[in-house]
Amino acid sequence: MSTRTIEVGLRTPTVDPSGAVRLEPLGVQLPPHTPVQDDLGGEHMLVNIGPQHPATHGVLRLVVELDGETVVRVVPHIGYLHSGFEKLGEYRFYNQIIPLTDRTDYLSPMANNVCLALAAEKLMGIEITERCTVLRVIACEISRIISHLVWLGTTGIDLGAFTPFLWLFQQRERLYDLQEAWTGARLTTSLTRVGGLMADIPDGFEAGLLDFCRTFPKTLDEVDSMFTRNAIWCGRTQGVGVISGPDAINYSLSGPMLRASGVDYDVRKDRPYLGYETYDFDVPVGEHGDIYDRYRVRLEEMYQSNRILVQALDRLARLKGAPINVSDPRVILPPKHRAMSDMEAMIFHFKQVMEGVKAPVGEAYFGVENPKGELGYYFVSDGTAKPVRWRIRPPSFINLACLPKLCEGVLLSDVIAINASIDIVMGEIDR
Amino acid sequence: MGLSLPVGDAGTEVSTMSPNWVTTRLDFLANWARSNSLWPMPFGTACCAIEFMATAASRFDLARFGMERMSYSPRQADVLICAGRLPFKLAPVIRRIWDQMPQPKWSISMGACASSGGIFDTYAMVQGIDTIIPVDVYVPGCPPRPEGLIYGINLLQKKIKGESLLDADLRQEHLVGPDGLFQPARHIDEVSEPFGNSVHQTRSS
Amino acid sequence: MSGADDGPVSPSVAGLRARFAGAVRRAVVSCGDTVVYLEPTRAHEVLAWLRDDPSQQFDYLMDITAVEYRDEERPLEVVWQLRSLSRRQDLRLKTELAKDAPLEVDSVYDLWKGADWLEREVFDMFGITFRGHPDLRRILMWETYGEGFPLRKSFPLRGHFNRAEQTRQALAANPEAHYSLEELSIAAAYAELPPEMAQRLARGQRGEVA
Amino acid sequence: MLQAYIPVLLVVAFVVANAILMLGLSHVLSSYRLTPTKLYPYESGMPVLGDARERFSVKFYLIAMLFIIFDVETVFMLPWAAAFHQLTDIRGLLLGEMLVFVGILAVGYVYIWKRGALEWD
Repeated sequence: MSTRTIEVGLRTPTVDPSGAVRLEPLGVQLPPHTPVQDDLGGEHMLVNIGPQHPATHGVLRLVVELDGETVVRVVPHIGYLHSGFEKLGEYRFYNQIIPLTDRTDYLSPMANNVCLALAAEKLMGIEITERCTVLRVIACEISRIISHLVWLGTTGIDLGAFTPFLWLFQQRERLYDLQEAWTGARLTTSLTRVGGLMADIPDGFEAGLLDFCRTFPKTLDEVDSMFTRNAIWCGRTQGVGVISGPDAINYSLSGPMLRASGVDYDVRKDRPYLGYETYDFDVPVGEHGDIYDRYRVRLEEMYQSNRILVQALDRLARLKGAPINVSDPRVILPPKHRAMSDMEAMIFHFKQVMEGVKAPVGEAYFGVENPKGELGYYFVSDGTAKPVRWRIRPPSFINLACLPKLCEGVLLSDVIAINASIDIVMGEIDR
Repeated sequence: MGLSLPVGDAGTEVSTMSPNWVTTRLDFLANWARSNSLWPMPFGTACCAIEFMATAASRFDLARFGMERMSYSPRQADVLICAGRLPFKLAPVIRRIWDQMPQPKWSISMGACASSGGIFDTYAMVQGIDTIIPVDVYVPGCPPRPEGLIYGINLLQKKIKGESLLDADLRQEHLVGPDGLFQPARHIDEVSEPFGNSVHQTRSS
Repeated sequence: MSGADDGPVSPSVAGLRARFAGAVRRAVVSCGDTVVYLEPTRAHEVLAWLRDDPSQQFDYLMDITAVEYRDEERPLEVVWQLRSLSRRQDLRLKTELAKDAPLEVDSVYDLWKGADWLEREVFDMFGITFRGHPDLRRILMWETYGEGFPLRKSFPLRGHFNRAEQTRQALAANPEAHYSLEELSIAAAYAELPPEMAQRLARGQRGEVA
Repeated sequence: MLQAYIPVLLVVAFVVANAILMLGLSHVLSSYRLTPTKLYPYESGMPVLGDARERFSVKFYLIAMLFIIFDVETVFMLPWAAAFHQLTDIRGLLLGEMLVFVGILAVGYVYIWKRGALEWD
């Protein structure tokens, strides 16, 4: 019989007019903790699956209340990687925020850069060039494949399958080579600029990507054969961590978590951006909303991303030599050789570097379909070159919030499987 | 990295504590065994942890340097690799894990954020984990390339090869002082001073 | 560089004005998105109607956040972003909270379960209390964080205290900083907690960082 | 007769010596620096709440006991199988003997199955 030792009346600190923090009793009384009355029952034990744990995919901390082996309740504690991104954003020009976005969701850096550029361009009303849209689609889909590869590899390790981790990371290294050839960095890419890209793709990039797209499905088929009809994998994942469609909408889930529960909602189809409506790809949707369906949805998404990449590549062939940056000199730095020789270009160069790109007064929200879900950047600007507020709508943060609901009454090892299936990245959760 | 005499290059000076032949041979044996079987405790927090995973995966294999076995509990760990930025909320965690690691233990601060707070000169970020725990090797980079990390690990192995068993204060436990700080307060403020680009970022408009 | 005010007003605004004449202060279009300003006291009622009314069906809560402008007189704003999956419509609703009055707004946790953590984060970063939230605690900073609310403009980028003081407070975090009141009460560790901490917790009050 | 046991004793002696040598050497060479935090239980880096010596549900003990009973049953089969292979003349008797033994335990197995000791939750 688990005893409730102190009666807890929840109060919350509020800031009263004089600025002192005082305690205000909350209207809501905590539901009394009903002690479990069974004679064979044991006392509940609090276990920390804490910040330093191999299975929490980062510094997430789960306080699990255990009755023997079954989980009574999971209380996630986050904030162990809170680095003050949004505060830092208010001290940066728009182009200086792009390196910050690599480090929020560090599994799909290029997709974050594209999202920020799109949000800033929506705020400033800038139209980007055709070739730039195709290159940004390629960047987003490469990031989606990389993120799903890391997810499938680490989730496989969590449930005991180590070999696919090595296969998938080998494919990921090939994509990292392409990413590094394009942006110079494996992980912190800072690919986009407001109004364009940092650089066009190097020659040999298209050949490398085409070669990757041709051989990648073969590895996926091998991993598919390892997992999909594997008795252990199905036993551990089917029917575990189920969330229904309406619940998923009520919990504001997004991305593979939402689609696995049967809700056919994908930002690329629902609110097309970057010309996604002209690409031919379909969106995988599950039915049961359990871990197995999330795996199937993410695996299928990798095939679809591969299809998009192939279509984008032959579009790129037609746009050979087209400009990637907007021609407006107040937004895009003039080329270096002209900046040194032409007086006007030097003035534009100087003004942009010293004062940054000014945004009109107003606010803009732009959501993109990131591998984890719908990532949205919300800029509020007061006419200066630094945003008043840079809000990140974090998909993993909102997806993780439903973990306590998924983990009621499951076994302890299922908590690890459910936590892995949500595909969380702590950099984006804690911002 | 097999059984070979230590190369007498400038890098490794044999510690002066062991004059006679017997202890140097024992030192050599112990250091050779320790440096080639370092069990890392991957304290992976952020992006550097992903690069650390890539280093441990098949392409840049860490197993070549004897670091095959990752130990996620401090009880069997030899080297604590802080891969990623360390917020203040995580400071007591790394401090407790470092205290719970048995001697002999070393630590690598992987990445610019762990070594100096990196681009995060904000209210929530520890400006360098050497204000919290003693650090042996700092690996620069954001994130350091796998080769960079492997070079840092090689440096640590070279440092271990230069140690001596008789040198007692190498294995001293530097605990948090009575004033609740690991380093003197003045030193922490000096080390955490904003430098370079951070200096101009006081105005937010 | 257009982008400030263009594009059509969302059809929901007409329905809102018809239904809640007093609650809707003004509607603005910024970069193609419609922004509706509401009365703080009646915000919850409008949001409930937007979610449940068959003509609106805003069943998907995108985001809850808050905005503070650089000039002090301008009030703080709490922002709700709604989306209707079936009607493919977006709507952004805002309320303005004067800085001198206590910053309080009704919680929408009863309408959308996803609002739980979003509101806790806005409380942690801005100090805005959400009445009716089941478990309003700090979510990103540790529980006994003593420096205030980080995203307020009055809060300096590197925090109020110097780095040594911040390190000392971080390292001195006792169990109270990392466990919620509920967990402390469940754990049989209550007997091991120091007596004065036990009384304080019984009153539901967290300890200040010494 | 004693001759036959020499190799066994040698192996036992070598094993014991090996264990003592390894533990002793590592005890001598290693440097012990015990601090209060180091003796504190490790729980993912967090201060521990409560302790592990909680009262567990009795079903874990039940399952452990049942496992031991049927495990010992299989242990008895091993020497029987070796003997069965060598004593070819009394094979019928040995087989009958083992069937009786397994039968008795099967009755026990059916009993606990019916009483529901194997249901887990």
